Amino acid sequence: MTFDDLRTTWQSQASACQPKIDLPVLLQILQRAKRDFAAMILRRDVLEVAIAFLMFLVFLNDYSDSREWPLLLLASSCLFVGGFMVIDRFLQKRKAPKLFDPLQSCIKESLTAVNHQIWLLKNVFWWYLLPPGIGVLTHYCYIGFKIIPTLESTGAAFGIVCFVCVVGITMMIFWWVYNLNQNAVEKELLPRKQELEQLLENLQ
Amino acid sequence: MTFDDLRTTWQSQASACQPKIDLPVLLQILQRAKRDFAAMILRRDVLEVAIAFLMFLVFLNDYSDSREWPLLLLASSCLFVGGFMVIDRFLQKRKAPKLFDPLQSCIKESLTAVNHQIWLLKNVFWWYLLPPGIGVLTHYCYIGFKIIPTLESTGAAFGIVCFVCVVGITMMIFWWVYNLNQNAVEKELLPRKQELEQLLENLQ
Amino acid sequence: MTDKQDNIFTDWLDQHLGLIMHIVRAYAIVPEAREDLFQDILLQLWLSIPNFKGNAKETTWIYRVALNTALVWNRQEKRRQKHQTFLDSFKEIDSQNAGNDSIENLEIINKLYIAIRQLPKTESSIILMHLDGLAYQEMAEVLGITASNVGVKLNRAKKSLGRLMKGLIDDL
Amino acid sequence: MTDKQDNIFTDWLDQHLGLIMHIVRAYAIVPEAREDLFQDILLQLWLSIPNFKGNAKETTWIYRVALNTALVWNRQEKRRQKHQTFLDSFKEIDSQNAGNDSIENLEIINKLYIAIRQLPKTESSIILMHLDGLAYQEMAEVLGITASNVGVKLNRAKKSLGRLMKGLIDDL
Repeated sequence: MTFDDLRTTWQSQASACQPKIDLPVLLQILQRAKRDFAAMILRRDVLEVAIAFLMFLVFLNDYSDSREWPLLLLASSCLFVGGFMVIDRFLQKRKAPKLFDPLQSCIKESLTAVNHQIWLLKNVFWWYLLPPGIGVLTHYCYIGFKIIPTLESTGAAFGIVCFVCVVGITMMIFWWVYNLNQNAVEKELLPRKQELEQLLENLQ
Repeated sequence: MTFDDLRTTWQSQASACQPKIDLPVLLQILQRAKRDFAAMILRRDVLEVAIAFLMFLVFLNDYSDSREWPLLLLASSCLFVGGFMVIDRFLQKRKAPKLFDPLQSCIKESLTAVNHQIWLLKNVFWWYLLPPGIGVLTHYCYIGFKIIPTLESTGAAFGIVCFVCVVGITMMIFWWVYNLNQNAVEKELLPRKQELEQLLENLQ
Repeated sequence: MTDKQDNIFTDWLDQHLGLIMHIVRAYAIVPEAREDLFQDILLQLWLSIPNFKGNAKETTWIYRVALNTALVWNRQEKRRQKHQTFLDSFKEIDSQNAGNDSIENLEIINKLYIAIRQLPKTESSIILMHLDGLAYQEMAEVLGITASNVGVKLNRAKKSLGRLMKGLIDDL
Repeated sequence: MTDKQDNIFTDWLDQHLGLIMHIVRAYAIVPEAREDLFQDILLQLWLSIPNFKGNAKETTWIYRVALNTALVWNRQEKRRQKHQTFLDSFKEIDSQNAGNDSIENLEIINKLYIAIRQLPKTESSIILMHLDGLAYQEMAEVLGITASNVGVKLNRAKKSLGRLMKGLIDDL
């Protein structure tokens, strides 16, 4: 058998080997998949940002009530995180991989997106955790230094224990978020990056 | 061939058909799995409760600064949610299914646990969303009624828009949490319940 | 727009379904993965239609979308993490033992497993214990039911098994 | 405690591994699921040892844990949701067409797919397009490389395919 015979067999098979498609059901499924996908993107893009801005407003309001400056620091750190996410997603959306591009371009676009994602998560400490972290810790210290000296001895000891607990729990939560992100890099993004690089190399 | 012949064949096969096990590696894997499992349980049980109590302390402190009574409402709703979770998990842990019990008992125990889980998630509105919801909305209204009347006309209009936005976003987040929980009931817990009921029925 | 989009899509499916099927079959092996990939390609193809201006040939366009979806597009589907393993892969166990035993017996055991898997799960567990030689009292302790109930259930399970293995076992 | 636990566990594995293997084979079909279930049962068995006081027979105890793990214990593993489908299951497609075409041809095509799946993914996509009759220029547009580069790559891919299908195709 020659390769051309093989090709003839292949093409004669092609027409026979087709599933029956229920077109109305298919179109309905596609519509729904598109809607679900859009809703998922909206939820992902809007929710986190909305929470950041909501917390900005809450802290700003608290500040306008109490005039304690650490609240202003907290509010602006929330604004920074929210703003950073909005700008980053806007810039990334413009560069999203287009599946109707030639393979080589699409692989390169995907690789750029994955590399950016890796950079973002690896540096999650600097842009996502540090700003509110500084704000929260300053706020705790401010309250601690204001309240504890006014208490009598046993009350002060209890105050210090409370302070240490609260700081500890906060650190734990931050550490957990940090680990979640680094795990995602290790287990999902880096393998994906290697896969794409392999594809690109084979194509060049 | 009689059934007894079949049984003889089966038992002669049994000794032959065993994989080689690397025991030191296996024991290491089991140790790690146990540790991972314990860490997962700890994270699940401790984190949410810790956040609830942390927020209780934060709101309580805010109240002691500003003496605005809605903050007290917020603080106590957080305390309620945290306390509810602690008590529920303590009670449930004592009734956890034991895999070394006879099948019938173990199925019944699992069914009880799943039913409780379903009850919990179906009523998530009442014990998890409503208390802080009332607190948050009261807080918003309190601030709104305090600030908006003091502003001149365009400022007041802007204030009202802000108020509506903030309330809307909050409602959206609550609605999303509610939906997540109802989805978990529909897609995971109810099928699991049916499966267990089927097993129990076949055994009785 | 949507109507036009649906029409183009229907045309493409009519004329070029073969191409898509080839790609699906080449890049996904088990039927479930094939359905997933197939649906994914169709979705991406349908979504791409508003960008299709006729400056590319239809086949080129379809091939691009389908190959990019199969090779590049990161589907949500979770990749199975490779984990450290403490035993020789299960795949090898079956063949490995072919030497120890007659091939005929292996086939009987295989058929037996296929039949067992078709029983309700509680019946299959009773059959397994019976094959392994457990007494009624022991089975009762495992299941948490009475020994006489075990007897009733075992008889029923044996009858079901006999129906499933007709011709192989005579006395059921 | 832990040392004693490990000793009991090792003993159990030595003596009763067969029981566990039967249950694994009866309740999990594909090798990956079997490994998961097997590891899960071993873990639960090991964890149960501190509760084992000798008031139950070993086999009864092991059977309980293994069956409960296989039947009752809710493993983390996600169940595939059944989704509405718009086509006849892929499983049926292959057999359904057996009538239309000679069985010999079907076998050749099957072998071809098996070979294609072993090629690097970019080579397999070139082979697919070539089999479907695309010209070099079209393939170049799909892949985003030059037509002459397509020629080089196609030749290489054909050679790899020839090696994988030795004896079936003469001219590669």
